Amino acid sequence: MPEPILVLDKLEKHFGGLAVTQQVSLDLRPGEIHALIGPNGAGKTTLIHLVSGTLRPDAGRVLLDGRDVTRLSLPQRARLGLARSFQITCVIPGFSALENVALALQAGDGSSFRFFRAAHHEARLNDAARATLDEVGLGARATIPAGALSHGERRQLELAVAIATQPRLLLLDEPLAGAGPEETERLIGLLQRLKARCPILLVEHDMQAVFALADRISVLNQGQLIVTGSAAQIQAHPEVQTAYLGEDEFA
Amino acid sequence: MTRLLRPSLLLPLLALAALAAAPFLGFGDRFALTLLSRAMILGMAAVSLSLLVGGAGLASLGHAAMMGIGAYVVAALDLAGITEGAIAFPAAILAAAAFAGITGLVALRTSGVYFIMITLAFGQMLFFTLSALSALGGDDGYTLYGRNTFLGADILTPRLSFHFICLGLLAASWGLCAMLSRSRFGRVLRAARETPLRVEALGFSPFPYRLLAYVIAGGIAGLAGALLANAMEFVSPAVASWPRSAELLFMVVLGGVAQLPGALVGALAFVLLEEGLAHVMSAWKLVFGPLLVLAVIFLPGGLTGGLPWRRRKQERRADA
Amino acid sequence: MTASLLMLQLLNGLQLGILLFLVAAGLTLVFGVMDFINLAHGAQYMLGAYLAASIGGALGSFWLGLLAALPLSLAFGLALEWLVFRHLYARDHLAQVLATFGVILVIDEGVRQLWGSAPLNVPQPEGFSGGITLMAGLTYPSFRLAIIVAGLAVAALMWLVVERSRLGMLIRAGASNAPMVRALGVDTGRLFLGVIGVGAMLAGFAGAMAGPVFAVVPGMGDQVLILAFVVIVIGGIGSIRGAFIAALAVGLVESLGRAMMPELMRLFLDAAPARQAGAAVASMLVYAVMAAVLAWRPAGLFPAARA
Amino acid sequence: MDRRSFLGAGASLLAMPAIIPAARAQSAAVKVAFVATLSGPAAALGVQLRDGWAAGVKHLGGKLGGLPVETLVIDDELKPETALTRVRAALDRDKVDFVVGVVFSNMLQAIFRPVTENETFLVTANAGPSTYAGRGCSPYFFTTAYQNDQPHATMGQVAQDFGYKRVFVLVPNYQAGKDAAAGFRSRFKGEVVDEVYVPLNQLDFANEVAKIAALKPDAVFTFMPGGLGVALVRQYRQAGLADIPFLSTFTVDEATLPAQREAALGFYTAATWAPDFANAQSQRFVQDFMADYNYVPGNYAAQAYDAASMIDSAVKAVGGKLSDKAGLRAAMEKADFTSLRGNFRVGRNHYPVQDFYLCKVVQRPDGKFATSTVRKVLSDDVDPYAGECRMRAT
Repeated sequence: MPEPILVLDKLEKHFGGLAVTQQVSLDLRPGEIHALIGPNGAGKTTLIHLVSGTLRPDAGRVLLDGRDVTRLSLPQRARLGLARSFQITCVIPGFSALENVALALQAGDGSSFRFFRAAHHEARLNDAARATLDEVGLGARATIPAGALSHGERRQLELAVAIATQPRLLLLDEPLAGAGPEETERLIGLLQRLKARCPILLVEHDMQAVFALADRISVLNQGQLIVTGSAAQIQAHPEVQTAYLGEDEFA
Repeated sequence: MTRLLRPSLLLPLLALAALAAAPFLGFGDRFALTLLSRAMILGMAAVSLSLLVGGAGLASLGHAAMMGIGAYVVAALDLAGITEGAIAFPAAILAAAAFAGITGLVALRTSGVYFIMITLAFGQMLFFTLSALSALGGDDGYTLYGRNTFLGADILTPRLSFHFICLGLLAASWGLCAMLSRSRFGRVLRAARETPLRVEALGFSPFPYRLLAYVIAGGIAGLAGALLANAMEFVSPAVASWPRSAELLFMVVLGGVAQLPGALVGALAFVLLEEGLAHVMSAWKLVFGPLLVLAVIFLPGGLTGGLPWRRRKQERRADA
Repeated sequence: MTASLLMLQLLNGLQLGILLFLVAAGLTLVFGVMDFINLAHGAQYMLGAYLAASIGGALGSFWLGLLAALPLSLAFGLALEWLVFRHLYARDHLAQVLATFGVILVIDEGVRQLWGSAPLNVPQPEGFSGGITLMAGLTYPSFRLAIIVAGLAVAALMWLVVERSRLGMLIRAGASNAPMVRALGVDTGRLFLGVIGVGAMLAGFAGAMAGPVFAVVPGMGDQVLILAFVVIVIGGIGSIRGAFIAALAVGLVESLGRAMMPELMRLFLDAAPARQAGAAVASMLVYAVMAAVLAWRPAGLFPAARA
Repeated sequence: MDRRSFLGAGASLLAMPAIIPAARAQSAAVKVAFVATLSGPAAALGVQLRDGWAAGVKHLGGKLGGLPVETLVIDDELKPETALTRVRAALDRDKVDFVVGVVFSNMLQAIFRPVTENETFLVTANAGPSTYAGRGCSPYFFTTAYQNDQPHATMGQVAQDFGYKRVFVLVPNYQAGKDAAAGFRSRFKGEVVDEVYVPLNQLDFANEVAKIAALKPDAVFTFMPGGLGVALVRQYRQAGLADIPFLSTFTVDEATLPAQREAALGFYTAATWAPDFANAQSQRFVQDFMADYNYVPGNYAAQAYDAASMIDSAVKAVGGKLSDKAGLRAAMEKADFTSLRGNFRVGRNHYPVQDFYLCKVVQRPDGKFATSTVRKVLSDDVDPYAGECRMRAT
C-alpha cells in the first residue's frame, strides 16, 4: 500500500462545551477519492477547516506527506500543496475566469513580488490558464468576469483554480451543491479524471455522486467517525443506517 | 488605440495634456500656476492613496501624515543648512516610507473601519508631535528661505520649471502605481481586496503585499509632501492634519475608486472647485457640501465611470 | 497630588467619559444596526448645543431649552435620514464617510450663518449653580454631577432596552443579520429610522448638557466626533457595553493623562520642557491607547458578533 | 448673507470658472486684500477685524487717501495653504496694493514672504510675531497691533505692581502660548507656582481648575483665546474661584464676552485700547460701530480701524500715486493719523510704540459686557526685538 498523502491523527475540536470533532483519524492515499459523509451538523465542515488550516485543533495532528502541519496557517499549508475549494463559492468576482486561474498558477510559479510587468500579458501563465479552463470545460468563458458566471460555472472555475496550483491533494467542500443534473454529470466526469492527478478528500451531500465517485467513504456522526470503508460496506453498516434514519438523501 | 478612448483613461490623459498646455493657454500667471501645482501635488498623494484604496481595499485616514513627514524632512534639513534636493527628496521619501512601514506593521492587522481609525490615530499622533516641535516653529510652522536646489541648480524656483517638474512627477507616480497594480504584485493585492480567503487558500499571505503597498504609497506621499513644502516655501502641522487626509480620500472617491487615474481627476476637480466656489462666495461650503453629497449618491463610480461588476454584485445582494 | 485632588480628577474623567458615551452610543448603535458610518453625528451634537442655548436664552431657562432641543434634534435627525442617509445604506463605508462629511460642511456653515461666529451665551442651569461637598476638602460642581447622573441613567435605560426588550432583540438581531430580521417580517425601514432618531436625540442631549460647561462655538462637534469614534472603535463597533466601558476609559485617560503626564515627564526632563512635552504626550495619549488596543485586539474590546 | 447676494454668487459661479485670469480693472482705486479667519471656532476674532476695517473705511467716506477702495475679503480658514493660495490670487490676479488683516501668526507666516517679496505692503491688524520684529523685519511689513509679547509682559508688570508673590500660569501648548508664558515672566519677578500647558483642542478645564483650587495662588495668569477662554472663564466661575484674581490676555475680550457675560465680571485683561477710551475719535467709532453691527468692538476692531486710517494717511501723502512705494512707506512710518488709541507711533521695526493698559470686565449701562480701562501700565513701550531690526532701505 502506498504511503498516505494526508493523515488525520485523533483530531479534537471543541466549541465551548460542545465537542464537534472527537478523536477523528483518517487518511488519504494517492489516486483515490475519499468521501466524507454524515448528516447535517455531523462536523464535516469543521473537519475541512481543521485540515485546511482555517481552524486549529484542540488536540491531535494533521500530517501532509508525513510532515506535521498542525501549527501551519492556511497559506502555509496551501504552499505545501493543499488545495481547497469552498462550500460558498469563493472566486474573485472582479477578475475574469482566465485571471482567476492565472492567479492560481502565479502562486506556484516563482515570486509574486514582481512589479514591472503587466501580469495579464504573461503569455506563459495565460496559456497554462487557458489549458486548465479547457480541461474543466470553461474554455469558451475565459474572458467573462467570474462574478458574471452562472452558479455551476463558478463551481467549475473553483475546480480549475484548485487544480491550477498543481496540488498534492484536493479538499472539495460540496462541489456539486446547487448544480443541475447536467452540470452534475459533467462535474462527476471531471472529478473522475482528476483523481488520477491528485487524490481528493470530498465532502458531498449527493449520495449517488458519492457512491459513484468514492473509492472509500468515511461516515461522521456527532463529531465521531463511525466507519470507513467501500460503498458497499458503508451501505451495509447498521450504525450508518441509524445515523441517517429519516434522512431522505440516503435513499 | 481604443483602450485610450475609455473614459477611465481618456479623462486623466486629457487632464495631463491640459496641465501641460495650461501655462501657454493663458494660465501662466503665478496664481494659476500656484493653484495648478497644488492640485498636481495633492493629485500625486491622491494617486498613491488610490493604490491603497482601489488596489488593496485599504482606506487610510492618515495619508496626510506621510505628506507631513516628507514636508518636515525638507524643513528639518533646511534648518540644518541642507538645501540640496538630491539629499532632501530621497530623505523625504525614505522617511515617509519608513513611517508607513512601522505604522503599517500594526495598522494592517486590522481591516475595514478599524483600519480607517487606526490610521487616523497614527496620523493624529504625528500631528501632535509636529505641533510640539519647537525647533521647527511648533504649530506656527517653519518658513523655508528658498526652495531646494538640485546639484546646485535652482530648478524648482522658476515657475514654469516647477510646473513641469510637478507634472512630470505626477505622471511618473501615476505610471508607477499603474504598473504596480497591473503587475503580479498588484494582481495579488486586488485579489486579496476582493476575496481574501481565496487568496490565502492559494498560498498567499496578504500581509506582506499590503505592507509593501502601504510603504510604496507612503513614499510617494512623502515625495508629494517634499514638493508641497517647496511650493509653499512653508511647512506647518496643518499639512498632516486629519481633514487633509479626508480631503485626499474624497479626491480618490470623487474621481472613482476603481480607476487609479480617477484620483488624479478627483484631485484636480476638488481643488479647482473649492477655490472657484470660495472665490465667488464666502459661504461656499453651503454649496460644496451638498455637491459632495450629490456626487457620492449619484456618481457611485466617480467621475471616471462606473464599476459594472460591482453594480451586478449589489443587484445580486439585493436579490438575496 | 493629594487624595482629594486625585478624587476630583477621577470625577472629571468620569464626567468627560459619560459625555463621550452619550455621543458614542448613538454612533455605535447606528453603526451596529445599519452598518452605517455617520460623521455628521458630531454636527448633530453641536446643533443640540446651539438649539438648547438659543431657545433656553430666549425663554430664560436652561431646562426649557434642553426640553425643546430634544424633539428638534430628533426631527432634524429624521430629516437627515430621509434626505441623505437612506440613499447610502447600500453603499460602502467610504461613500458614507464622504457624503456625511459633506453634511458636516453644510451644518457647520449653516450654524455660522444662523447664529454667527462668536461663541454663544448659554443660560446657566437653574438650581445647579453651586457645588456639592462630597467629602472634606472635596467640592464638586453640582451640574457636573447632574451630567454624570443623567449619563448613567441613559446608559441604564439603553441597557434595559437593548438587552431586555423585544425592540432590543430586533436591534441586536439587526446588528448581526439585517436580512434575517427583514425575513421575519419586521419593517427594517422603520427600525432604521427609529435608531437614527434616537441616535440624533442622544447626540443633541449630549450637546445641550455640554453647553453650560464647554464653549458653544461653530465646529465644536468635530473634536467630540473624533473622540467618539475612538471610543466606539476601542469598545468594538456596535457594542453599547463596549462603548460605555471605552468611553469611561477614554475619559479617564484624557483626564488623568493631562494631570499626570507633566509630572511623569519631569522624571526625564527639566521642568519647563517636561511641562510642554507632557502636554504634547497627553494630547496624543488616547490615540496611542486606541492604537495599542487595536494592535492587541483588531476588532476592539467587545466585537459585536456578526453572522 | 441675504438671499439675493447668495443667488448672485451662484450665478457668477456659473458664469466664471475659477482660474480664468480676471481682466485688469481700471486703476484709480486702492485695492486691498483683507485676510482674516472667518470660519471655524476662532471666526469671532476675524469678524471683529473685518468689521473694524469696514468701519474705518466708512468713516473715511469709502475712500482711502481720496481714492475709492475695493476690499477683497479673504477667509484663510486657519489653513496655511488656503491662506497662501488665496493671497497669491489677490496678488497676481487682482493686483492688490495692500494686504491687510491677519488674525493669527501662523497665517502671517504662510503669506509673509510671497507678499513682501512681491513688494506689496502687508499691514497686520492683529498678528505681531517676534519673527518679523527683529532680524526678520521688512520694509513692506507694518502692524497696527503690537508685538505679541507686549500684552503678556503688561500683565507681568501688573502682577508685580499688585505685589503678588505666587502666580499660577495656564496657557495652551503651542507657540503663542509658550511666548505668552515667557512674556509674563519677563516682568513678573515672583514665584510661578505652576505652569500648565493644555492642548489647543482641550474641551474641559476641570483638572486645571481643581489644581488652582488646591494650590491657592495669589493670582492666575492665563492666555486662552476664543472658545478656550469661554470654557475656562465659565468653569473658573462655576468652581467658585472668582476670589482669586484672574489676570489674562486675549481671554476676556469683546469677542468672547457675549458668551462669558456675568462669569467674566471683574476679570482682568491687558490691552492697547478699550471701548471706553475718552478721545473723540474713539467715542465716535464705538458709537457708529455699535449702530452698524450691534455688538461692542474690541481691540481687534480698533486695530483694523487704525490700519484703515494709516493707509489713508499714506495714500494721501503720495497724492494717490500708489506706485510710489518709497513715499507710501515713509508716510506710514510717520503715522500721521489720529489713532483710536491716542498715543501711537511707528517704531523702527514698523511695530507700534504705544501705551498698554490694564482693563477689567464690566457691564455697560445698555446691559452688554465690555472691557473698561483701569489704568495705564506701560508708556511708550518698545518691543524687546526692535533693537535687532536692521531695516533695509529699498
